Amino acid sequence: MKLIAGVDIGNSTTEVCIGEIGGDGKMRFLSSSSVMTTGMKGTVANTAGVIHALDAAMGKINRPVSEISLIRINEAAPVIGDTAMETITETIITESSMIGHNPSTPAGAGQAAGTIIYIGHLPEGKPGIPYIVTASSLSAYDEVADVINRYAKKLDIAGLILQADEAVLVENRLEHKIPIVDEVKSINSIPEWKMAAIEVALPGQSVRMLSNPYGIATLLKLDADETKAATPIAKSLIGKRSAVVIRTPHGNVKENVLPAGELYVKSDQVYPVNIDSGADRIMEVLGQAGEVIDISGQPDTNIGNMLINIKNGMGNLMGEESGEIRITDILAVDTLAPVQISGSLAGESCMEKAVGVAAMVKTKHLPMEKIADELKRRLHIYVKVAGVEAVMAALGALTTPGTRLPLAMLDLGGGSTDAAVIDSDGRVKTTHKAGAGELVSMIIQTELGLSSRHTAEQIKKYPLAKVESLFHMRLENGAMHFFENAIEPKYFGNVVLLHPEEMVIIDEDIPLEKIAAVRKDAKRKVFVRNALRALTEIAPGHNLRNIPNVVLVGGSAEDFEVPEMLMEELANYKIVCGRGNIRASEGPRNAVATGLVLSYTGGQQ
Amino acid sequence: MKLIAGVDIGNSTTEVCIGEIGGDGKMRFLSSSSVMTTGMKGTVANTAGVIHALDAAMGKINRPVSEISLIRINEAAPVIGDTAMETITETIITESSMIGHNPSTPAGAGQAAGTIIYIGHLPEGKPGIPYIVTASSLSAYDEVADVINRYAKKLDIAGLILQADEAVLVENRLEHKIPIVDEVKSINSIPEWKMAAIEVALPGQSVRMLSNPYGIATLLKLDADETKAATPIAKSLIGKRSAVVIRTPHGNVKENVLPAGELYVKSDQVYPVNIDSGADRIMEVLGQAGEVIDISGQPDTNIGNMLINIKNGMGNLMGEESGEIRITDILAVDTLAPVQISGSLAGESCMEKAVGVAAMVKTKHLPMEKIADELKRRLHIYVKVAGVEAVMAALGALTTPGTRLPLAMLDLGGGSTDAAVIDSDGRVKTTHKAGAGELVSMIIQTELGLSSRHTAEQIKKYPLAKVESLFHMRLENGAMHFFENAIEPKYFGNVVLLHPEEMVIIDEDIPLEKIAAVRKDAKRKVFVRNALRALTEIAPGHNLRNIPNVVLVGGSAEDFEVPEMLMEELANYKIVCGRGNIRASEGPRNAVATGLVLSYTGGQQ
Amino acid sequence: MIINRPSIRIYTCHADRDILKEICAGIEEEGVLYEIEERQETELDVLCYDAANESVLGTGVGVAFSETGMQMKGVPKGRNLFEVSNPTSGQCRILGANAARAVKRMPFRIF
Amino acid sequence: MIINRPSIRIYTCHADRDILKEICAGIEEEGVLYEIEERQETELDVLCYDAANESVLGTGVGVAFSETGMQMKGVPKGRNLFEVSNPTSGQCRILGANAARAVKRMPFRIF
Ligand SMILES: Nc1ncnc2c1ncn2[C@@H]1O[C@H](COP(=O)(O)OP(=O)(O)O)[C@@H](O)[C@H]1O
Ligand SMILES: Nc1ncnc2c1ncn2[C@@H]1O[C@H](COP(=O)(O)OP(=O)(O)O)[C@@H](O)[C@H]1O
Ligand SMILES: [Mg+2]
Ligand SMILES: [Mg+2]
Repeated sequence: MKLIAGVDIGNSTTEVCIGEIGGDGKMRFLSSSSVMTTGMKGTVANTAGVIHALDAAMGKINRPVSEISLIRINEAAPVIGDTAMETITETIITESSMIGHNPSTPAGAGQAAGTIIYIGHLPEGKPGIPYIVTASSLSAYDEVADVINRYAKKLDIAGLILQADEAVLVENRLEHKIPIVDEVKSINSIPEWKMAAIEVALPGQSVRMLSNPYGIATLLKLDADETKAATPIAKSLIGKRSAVVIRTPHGNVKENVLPAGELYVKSDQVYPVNIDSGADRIMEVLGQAGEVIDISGQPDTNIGNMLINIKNGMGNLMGEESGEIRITDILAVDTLAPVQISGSLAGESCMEKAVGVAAMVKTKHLPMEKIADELKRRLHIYVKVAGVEAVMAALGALTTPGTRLPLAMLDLGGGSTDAAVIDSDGRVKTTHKAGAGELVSMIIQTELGLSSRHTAEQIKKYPLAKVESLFHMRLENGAMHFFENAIEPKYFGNVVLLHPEEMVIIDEDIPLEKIAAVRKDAKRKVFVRNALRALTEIAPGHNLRNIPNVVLVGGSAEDFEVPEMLMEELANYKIVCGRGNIRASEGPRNAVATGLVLSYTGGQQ
Repeated sequence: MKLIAGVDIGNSTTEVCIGEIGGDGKMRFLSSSSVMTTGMKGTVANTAGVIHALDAAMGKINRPVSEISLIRINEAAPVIGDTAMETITETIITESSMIGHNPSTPAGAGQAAGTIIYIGHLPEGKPGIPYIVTASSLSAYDEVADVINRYAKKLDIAGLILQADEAVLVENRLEHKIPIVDEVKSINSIPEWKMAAIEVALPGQSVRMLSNPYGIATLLKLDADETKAATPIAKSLIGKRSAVVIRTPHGNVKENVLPAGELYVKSDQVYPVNIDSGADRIMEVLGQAGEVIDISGQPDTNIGNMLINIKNGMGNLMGEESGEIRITDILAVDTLAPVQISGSLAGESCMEKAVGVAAMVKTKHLPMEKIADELKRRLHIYVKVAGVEAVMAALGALTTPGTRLPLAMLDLGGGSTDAAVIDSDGRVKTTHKAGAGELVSMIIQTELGLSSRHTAEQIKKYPLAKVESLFHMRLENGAMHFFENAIEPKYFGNVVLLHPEEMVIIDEDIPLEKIAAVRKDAKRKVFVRNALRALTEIAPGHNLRNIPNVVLVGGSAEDFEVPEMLMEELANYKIVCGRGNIRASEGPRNAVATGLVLSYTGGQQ
Repeated sequence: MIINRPSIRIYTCHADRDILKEICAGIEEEGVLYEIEERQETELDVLCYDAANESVLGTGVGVAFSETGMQMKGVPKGRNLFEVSNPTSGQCRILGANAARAVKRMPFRIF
Repeated sequence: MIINRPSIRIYTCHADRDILKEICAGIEEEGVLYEIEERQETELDVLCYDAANESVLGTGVGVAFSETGMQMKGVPKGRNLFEVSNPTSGQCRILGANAARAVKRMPFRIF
């Protein structure tokens, strides 16, 4: 009767599996555990986490750690995933100024164009000229309405821009209805006597004229060149409830724009590809390049700076020169990032196409032997560096019911997506691809414009709901959930995440459907692409149809929707794919640790 | 002072524009109108519609039609768009039986596996064997609860399947909670004594075990082959609130499945492409083929039958032999279509990848002269077939403020997307691409599984809302709308379309967000792809960046979101793009009719 | 301290017992709570209207002898959303289910 | 025949006129209707509670002298959602806006 511990030290999680070898030589699994990894993976700082995990696993079966006869730890692959994201678009420069915003309560509906005049200057107004009047919050709503009513008898007042949130209050007191945009904080930067067009959409709709370059041209009588310059404005006003566009020719606004840059993939030769050409093209070039030696970027470009930052960062962490660090894989994904519009009056931004990149960094051999020595020293138990991580994961995956050889496992982690295939003769092929859970969180953060990565991480993990009253919320799938007592007012009307312990409010004002769509799309872009390229690389004959089973393991296989996305995609290749259920009980976790224990008996028999 | 009428006979709409030539030789526009086209485009049946439209336009300015001195009608291109859609996937055959459904009120939560036993046979049950009990609606809920409570003392009752909608009623009366699936109409087709697994998700969640092949394998103890056979079941259960999977090996179920088939694109040579390879690949091959002479499909396949149907249908309409009819363009789009699952107990279907195809049919020269003669005969006004449709449309488009030469116009119609570029010297290039508004409606209908095309057409045109109480509804963009009085109960809780005249209830139970997502996606797939390939074909040097302006005209340019989608896409090529505003007043309509009037003065000067 | 339990109110006046039982089953299956109260009032419209207005959930059911109705707060007295005399047991279930669906903001089932 | 106009109820007791005006402006800007009624009751909690329970929209405001509160139907008496004494005019606007936002099911603004 011998106790064997398998220990898997991952970037995020350290996992343990305890097995017992009976008199008959058969293995029985007794316990398992999972804790946060201490320190960077592959460094002696990991020992603390390992001991903690061993304690936890033995604690569950009420036996001391000292009863363990052998600890088997994983041989970590000397590759580390890192993630960074850069927009590829240039800052947008416009020849006009604009305000495009969603005040919750503008008033009136329709569009108007005219000369801007401050409310105090109305006495200087001339009949027959259409005016757009501006009023600061110093004027009370009833005064504003009074003045407009009075002057509307002599002058052609076409629209109104207010600083205060009082559009409805003013409109209710006007004799002739005009479109009114309110909550324009920077009202004082609106230039008097220039031409402006304003538009307020009907409730529930969005502007139609000002989100169309030719609509702006019609209202402001622009020529073709000016219309071209107004296109970024029109684009940024799509979906807005109300908008103002002011014609303010700037002359030659020039800005120093950093180009997106080229990527150089080095294998048998150097394959260049421009970031501008998009993620699909980048991944295509990468695929053509074959076995990659290193990937770098054009100096002084967005992508160049980004890859240098990754190499330097990794170099610092590993204590290696950044020259020694090589990037052997990247995953590029098309995404959207907010870009500032120069020419906007209230700091408006608009979403532009961008490319996000995760990189796989090749480092020197990781010193797992040092960790083994340190563990031995502290526990007085024999410790062996026993097997390559991905191979062990595949062995562990094979304990999932309904699987058989040949079998592929996909380890969906934080920084990388690893894959291994075991064929019927027990031969194993492995690969490591850049990009996994962290890139998903990064895309969610960027596309939703969230200030915190933590919120993005939570959005990734938990389903959404909208609190519709003090007594109920509507879950993401449409179901209603009732509260026993009235909920706190702070939740009322908000979108929340259903964290098992407490509901988390999403501070940003983004509709539930938008958040869900971005979340799903980010998962699909990262994991579906990576699953396909990892599996294609290791599949017999590089043909996916030669893989009958795929078992998903790792932290991101716990995701509530990723396994189903992969199952749907891989079903097209007649592959059986699903979240692993290691030893018919552990779910997708503990694959490597289980493999390490199993491979001991394998070695014995 | 001479009145000129421009008449545009389209597939759907007949439009008229009336212009007056003053003493100075300048053109002034007086009126316009738009009516439904009568009869098939290019046939003398069109005359009725033309006369109706002339009446309408002249009526607006209170002048008789007889005052018109000249009618100019369009030279219609001899191409007609037709749309058909075929799924490319095969029927799914499973080795197990399953029920996957969303009863609104199942009860309990969790999963269970056991042997199926009819409630009446519980006296025959043996201790120690887990059972899944079935009860028909003949047993009242209190009786069922009584019986289960009694037998649970001796037997291991793991789950319950009910025919009636009484899961909650039964569960509230059970001493030990078990998962209960209800509303299983075909309860009598559940085979007794077979193994079954059942799962009920927590409210707001969906099943996790039964939507995972390895989860089914774990519960039903399947081997690898059986697990493979269960994969389509797992896939069809994704997102379901509750599910039942029954292990009923069928032996060799065989069905006659029609293969998707190959497409043959004939230009300088014949380029074959398999439908299975998806829309992107098909469009790539089509792009490589260059000038297309004809497109056909492999006989006795889905695509072969579909193209023959299109040719026959067109032949009948045009009175030509189908042999003379050639297909000169197609648009393929990836979509999803419901596919029946053989082996399901309640007729469940699941969504499978499919390819939708629109085709452009080349016919003989259209007899527009005959229409002109007939008009002349009936109105005694001189009628001239005056100009190629797409060229006239481009001329008309040029009256949109903010445009200049070179200019491209995209006519987004029903069956086809037509494009024309006029360069600075007035030279014009045109093209006609298969696929437009009708294909969008067809995709919406298929992907949402709607019984009526009319509903799909309305979904395309009008924004959505959800009636949340008798007093308010929430609009698609999140805004609230209040009703003056309590609304009729039939609207309560339903998703509706905001048709300007009345709210239209969508009978199918589909969440608002799903409908909106399918709608937007369909529009993007058809119009963005077609805009890019049409413009690339006619752009100087086939380079999109050589086109500075694109003006959108035609019925589908009235769409409330298509113009903005195209603007966003084309902004990547620095193109100014927007809904046209013909003569600064007509919006995207009346381009061809306006061009016909304008080209008269052009010809004069 | 909750004063009003969030529940559907059912106001009855000499209600037929079977009818009442089936209506309650309809509500229960939908997972919503209800409270029954016998009233002095015999008029169905008043029973329904008062039940709706006195329910925290704004939804009420009235049963007078074998006449049944369902009403929601904000709708004028006499304009019950649904009304069935001598309902079958299936109709009772639907009436109950619809009262619950009013609370859950789900489309009503058809009788 | 509509008996209850769908509006927010404002129950007052010797309300400060400026405070009342600003609260009303807050509601009006959000596009919701209100009705003001002077009551014999002096206690703020009761004013708020009754206003909420008697409003078809389930939302009420109470103003007693220069004390203000907002309450919703279903919440126990004494547990007003918001309460401000001697509010500034900005606070009055927010209180009014929040009453309207309760009706529109929008997140509340912070005072
Ligand atoms: N419940 C969950 N849903 C989705 N993602 C999860 C969940 N739990 C962990 N993850 C993700 O898994 C990743 C870490 O995976 P893990 O296998 O622990 O990494 P490693 O193997 O590098 O230690 C992180 O990106 C984390 O966000
Ligand atoms: N308001 C609208 N929104 C979206 N599509 C529309 C709208 N009005 C018409 N359409 C679509 O326009 C198409 C017909 O366009 P039209 O230019 O009239 O065709 P044709 O030029 O062949 O006569 C149809 O598919 C119709 O559904
Ligand atoms: Mg406002
Ligand atoms: Mg039920």
